[in-house]
Amino acid sequence: MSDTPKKSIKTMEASRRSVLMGGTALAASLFAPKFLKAADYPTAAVNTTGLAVTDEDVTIGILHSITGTMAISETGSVQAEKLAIEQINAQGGILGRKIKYIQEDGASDWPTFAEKAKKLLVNDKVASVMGCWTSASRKAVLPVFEQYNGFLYYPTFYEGLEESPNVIYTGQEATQQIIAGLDWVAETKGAKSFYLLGSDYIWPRTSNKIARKHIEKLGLKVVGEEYYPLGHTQFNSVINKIRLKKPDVIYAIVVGGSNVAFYKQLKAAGIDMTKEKPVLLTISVTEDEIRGIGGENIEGAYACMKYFQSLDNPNNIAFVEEFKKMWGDDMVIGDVTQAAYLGPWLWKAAVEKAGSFDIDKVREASPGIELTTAPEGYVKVHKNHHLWSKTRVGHAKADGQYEVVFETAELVEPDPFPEGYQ
Amino acid sequence: MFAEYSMGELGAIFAMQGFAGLILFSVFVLMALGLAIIFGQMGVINMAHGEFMILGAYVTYLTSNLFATYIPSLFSIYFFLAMILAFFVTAALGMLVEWSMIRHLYKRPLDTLLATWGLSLILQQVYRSVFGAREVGVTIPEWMMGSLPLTDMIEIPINGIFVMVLAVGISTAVYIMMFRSSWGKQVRAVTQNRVMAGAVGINTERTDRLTFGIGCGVAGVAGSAFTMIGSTGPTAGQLYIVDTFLVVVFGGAASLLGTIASAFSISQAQSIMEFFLSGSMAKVLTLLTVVGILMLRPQGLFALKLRK
Amino acid sequence: MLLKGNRFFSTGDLVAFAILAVLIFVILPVGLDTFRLNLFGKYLTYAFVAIGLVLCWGAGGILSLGQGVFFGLGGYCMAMFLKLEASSPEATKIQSTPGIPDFMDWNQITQIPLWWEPFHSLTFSLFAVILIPVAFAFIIGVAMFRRRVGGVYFAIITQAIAAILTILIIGQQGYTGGVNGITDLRTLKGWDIRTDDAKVLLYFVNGGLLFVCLFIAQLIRKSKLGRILIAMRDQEDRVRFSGYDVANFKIFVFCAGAAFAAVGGAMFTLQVGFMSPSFVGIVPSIEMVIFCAVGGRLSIIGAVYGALLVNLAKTTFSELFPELWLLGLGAVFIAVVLAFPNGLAGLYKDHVEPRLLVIFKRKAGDDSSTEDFDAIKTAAE
Amino acid sequence: MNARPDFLLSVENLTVSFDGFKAVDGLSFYVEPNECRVIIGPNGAGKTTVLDLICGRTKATDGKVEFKNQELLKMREDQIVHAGVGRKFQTPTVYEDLTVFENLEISYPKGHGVFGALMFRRDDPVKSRINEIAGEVFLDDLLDEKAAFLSHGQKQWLEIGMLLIQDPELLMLDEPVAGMSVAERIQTAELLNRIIKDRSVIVIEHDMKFVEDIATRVTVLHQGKVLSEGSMAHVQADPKVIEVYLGH
Repeated sequence: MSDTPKKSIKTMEASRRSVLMGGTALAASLFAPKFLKAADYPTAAVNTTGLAVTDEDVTIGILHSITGTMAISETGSVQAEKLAIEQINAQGGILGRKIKYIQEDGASDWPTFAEKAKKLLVNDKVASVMGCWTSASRKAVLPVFEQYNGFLYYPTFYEGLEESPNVIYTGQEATQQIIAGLDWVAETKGAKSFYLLGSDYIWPRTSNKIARKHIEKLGLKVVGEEYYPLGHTQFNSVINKIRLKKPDVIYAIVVGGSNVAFYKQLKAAGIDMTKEKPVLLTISVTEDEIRGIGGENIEGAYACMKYFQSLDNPNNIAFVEEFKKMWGDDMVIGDVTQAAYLGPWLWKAAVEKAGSFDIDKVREASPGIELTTAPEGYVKVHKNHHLWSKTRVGHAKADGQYEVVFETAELVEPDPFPEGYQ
Repeated sequence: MFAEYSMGELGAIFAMQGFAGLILFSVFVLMALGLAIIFGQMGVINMAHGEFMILGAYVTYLTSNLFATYIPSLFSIYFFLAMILAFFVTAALGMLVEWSMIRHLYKRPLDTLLATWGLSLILQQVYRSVFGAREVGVTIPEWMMGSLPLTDMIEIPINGIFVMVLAVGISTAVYIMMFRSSWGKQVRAVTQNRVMAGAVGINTERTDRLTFGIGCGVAGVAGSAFTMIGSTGPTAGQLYIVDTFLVVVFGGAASLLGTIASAFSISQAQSIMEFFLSGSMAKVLTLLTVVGILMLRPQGLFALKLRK
Repeated sequence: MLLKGNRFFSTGDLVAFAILAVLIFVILPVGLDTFRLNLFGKYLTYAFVAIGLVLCWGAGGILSLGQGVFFGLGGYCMAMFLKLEASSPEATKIQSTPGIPDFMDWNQITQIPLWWEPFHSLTFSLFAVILIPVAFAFIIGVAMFRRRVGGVYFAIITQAIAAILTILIIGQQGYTGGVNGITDLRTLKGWDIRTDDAKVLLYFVNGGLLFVCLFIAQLIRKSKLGRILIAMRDQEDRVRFSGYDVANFKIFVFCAGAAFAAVGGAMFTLQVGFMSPSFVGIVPSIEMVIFCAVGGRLSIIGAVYGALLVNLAKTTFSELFPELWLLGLGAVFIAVVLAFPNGLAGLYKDHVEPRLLVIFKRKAGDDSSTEDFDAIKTAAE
Repeated sequence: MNARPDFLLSVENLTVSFDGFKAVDGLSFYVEPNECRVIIGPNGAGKTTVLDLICGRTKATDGKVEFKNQELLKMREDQIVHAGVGRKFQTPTVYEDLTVFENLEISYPKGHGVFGALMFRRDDPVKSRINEIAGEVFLDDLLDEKAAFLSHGQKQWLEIGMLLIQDPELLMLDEPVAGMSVAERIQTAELLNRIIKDRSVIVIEHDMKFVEDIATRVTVLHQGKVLSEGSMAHVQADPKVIEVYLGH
């Protein structure tokens, strides 16, 4: 197969197009560019393992689903990653080299992810990969990354229970998203009883498990726990059960199309979330999902995330502006999109700290990397390859945005294998 | 599990659960009616049925945007116009598909399955290119999203009532059309013996095309109605396909009454099991029961006994 | 004379088998790097399913939309063995219960469930790969064919079964790995299946098994049973009144299809390194039917090419035009159904085979009888 | 009334109803060994349904069908065939995708189990028997022809051949000469006369000339019931028969 050269041409075209679209007037002031010259970093020295690094550029991979059921969720991540790459290039790239990307479609199909990951690593020799969204796709590519020593930046909040030397997890693992939120709802809303609800797969189940343990630790009560198949669209029965149990909090981890059905039916059933009887707390609805659900249908719910588009800090204001400039004014940015945006920046910082593109050196340099320019604020890479980050609670408004009502004072330490929660 | 509740509460819950079952029943009827016409009457295995439904949903989405932009004063009633539009747009697409594809395949029913599967892939991609990969949020007029509090405990969702009324209305319309009109006679004549029907002067091509179009149109209306309770995205149609086919097959494919009876029994079974079991297991058990019964009674619930 | 053909292989069949053998065992391994070869190995695992579908659907008229179930069951049996081997206490010492598969540990299962235990044995697992799917197919077959469920009804019921099994596997994640499937499989009896050498070897094993299956399928087709299948497809009643118990034949061919699919599934697990419910459900099951349709539903060799080409197209399209490949794929299916109902094999039979046969005939020289020549003429007409 | 053992086939009180419509209603008749029974009657009289019931294609609502003292109503179609009942359909039913030879081979009474069929070998006795039967039904020149290419009459013969190769004790023929040319009709009559010699036959036929030629006894069906039974001359003289036939 000789499509690789074609691909690079196409990629360059794509980047040029994006440059025109996005404009080059990036937030130069914000990201204080320090122009490094490629000549100072000879290719032979910064790339000892035969990665796709030349004197002019360095190639990375973007691996998300553009087609299939997951395309809905993954589009935002691709956009954020492309934006970050644009911005880095506008600042002079990494070690004086422009970032080129090869984009592959995982097609919502896990072997395709594994296959494309292998193609990116073996054929294209990419220096790192931004990609994956679902746990299943990550699990499918993980052995490939470990076998061929690739480096993956994974953006999604997920169930934890994993710590691979070849992955940086830029989203939060489950405890980071759950515990502070539960503490908050118990404290400020006086919640005593919880109804746990989720789509039937590993992330909601693991998350609810952690939630249940924590709720019980707080001395509070779980009055129901229930899972529906992915794609389920009829929630009237569970809504009735919730009515019967009268919990103080509905803790919902419903995903995808089910989400839309759940909130619409909840509202139609007369459970007005703005009255907070019960309070609805979710960890699965970002601004992206609200576009499908409709802001009026989820108004009054609380979401526990690390990032909301409405965050009021200069980093974020600039980020939102640039994102909309590049992808259109009607774009919204959710938690995962922001986490995906961090990927290229974290990699840049690690490469520059290591002074090399070599995977082993980048890995070594990664723990302790800080990003003061992150839209979510300050983040830091933990030695377990997850990020220290704050937990925030947002209150959903009718316009589809969240109003941030709480954030943890300190960064929350990532703990993918939480003792006492398993 | 009910020990700690008062009789009043239990009564209210059972009433509401019964109502939930009725809503599910209506949803199944709406899903299945279009397919009952296309598959039950014409024998075409339309795997793109879900995509036709989603087309109806997208039409509703576009109409809602139009109203919101140009005539916001009438926004509260746009939904009715949207459903009518959804019917005609999907029916038109259905007739186009029948003309270009299906009419060549009447003698090969299993092949319609493959061809329409190809069609469903194409439609999904078209939706994705036109509307984006993300789900679109269809704004429903406020009055349709509320609920009617009957007592302190019992609240009846208005969109549920709406779906039920629609299901009854469309079933009646389809029934009258298929079994009480001369046109319906023609349809049945054509499906039972195409050559003979042609010989006695029925324009079989026109009848086929209209029948297919109406089946798709009904799917479009269903899709339009489902924007109230479900999601609208390029691949959302696939969620409906298994349930829909099972409802039609379980009813006895050729019988409209069977479709309704089957929608009723499946929805009640699922709704009851969902209440007592967890969601996933309820779904598995419902499907298993249906498959099990179909194995014992392959002709479905309602089937005519005929000399072979 | 080899080329003269015999009871089971006509000259045309032999030529087609030979071309396929050269393609799989010579051209692909020589022409492709390990990565691409592994991809083709994966495509070929679908060819097993497609061969089974030729027997069931093309010959027997039984369209199953649930072949993914058997593919998946075969694959899961293999994956369970490999996972147990990968979950040695040393390899899993960071878990709260070392020595059990990681997903069980995450689900607070502290002991390997009883029904997993036999999968410690490779012999058992290899038997299970075939027997469990076949037993399952047998149960479905007896229930359905004895009750004379056929045609569209059978298709839809098998589809529902695929849906049920998917929900079940995803829901029982403590025992099945849930939606992620059984991942991170490493070794087979200590032999690392992830290395390039292993992948090449597995490719050849896969190719070899494929030919075994092709051979069995050919025997079935060319025996009287094969002709009964065709007879059954066209005039089921007449077959009954010729004194055959039709249901038994349907059950047999459905089980055979399931066995082929299961072998494919097991080889898939070995070559791809994991198994997940996304190969069990409705979408993959229908895709498998499409491989068969594109290749030509009446030709077992065509089915192999169908699986190869559709998958190749899928990969290539999705690499070159990621946002448009569904359109192309959909159009191909419609075109095949409308314009080439006998698929690639039909095109080959009409246009290529007659010419090839003439060439081979010349080389075969005097040995060829006039009878064979007549056959060529008929085929050419 | 008990079934009498000296009959090859006894049908008693046979009834079937399709959603309340009784297509066959309390029908009884008996066929002796080596008898040629012709069933006649107007359209819709239930003639084909009677054959369907005997050979198991349609399930009876009530009644008894005993063949050599075996109850056929409880048996599957293939078991009935193995018991010795052969059935030819009204429209020629042959396997169009297979050759004449293969059509006959499938009907050859050996290798009828799944594994029997897998192991079946086309040995000399099989070949010679097929050739013999093909000769009998005038198809010996067309053995390698696909059945799809045969004329209508040839397909009828092929189907008769497929029955003959099973050598049934009771042969049931549904309008064997329908749709044939005059020449074919003469040949078929000759063929039938030959094959009914050493077995019992039930024939449905409209062609009275033909019926007169072959019938031992004639049963006239009307609205699912026996209207008259006896020799050809007897039923032709029966006023009830005349009324039914002429009254329409």
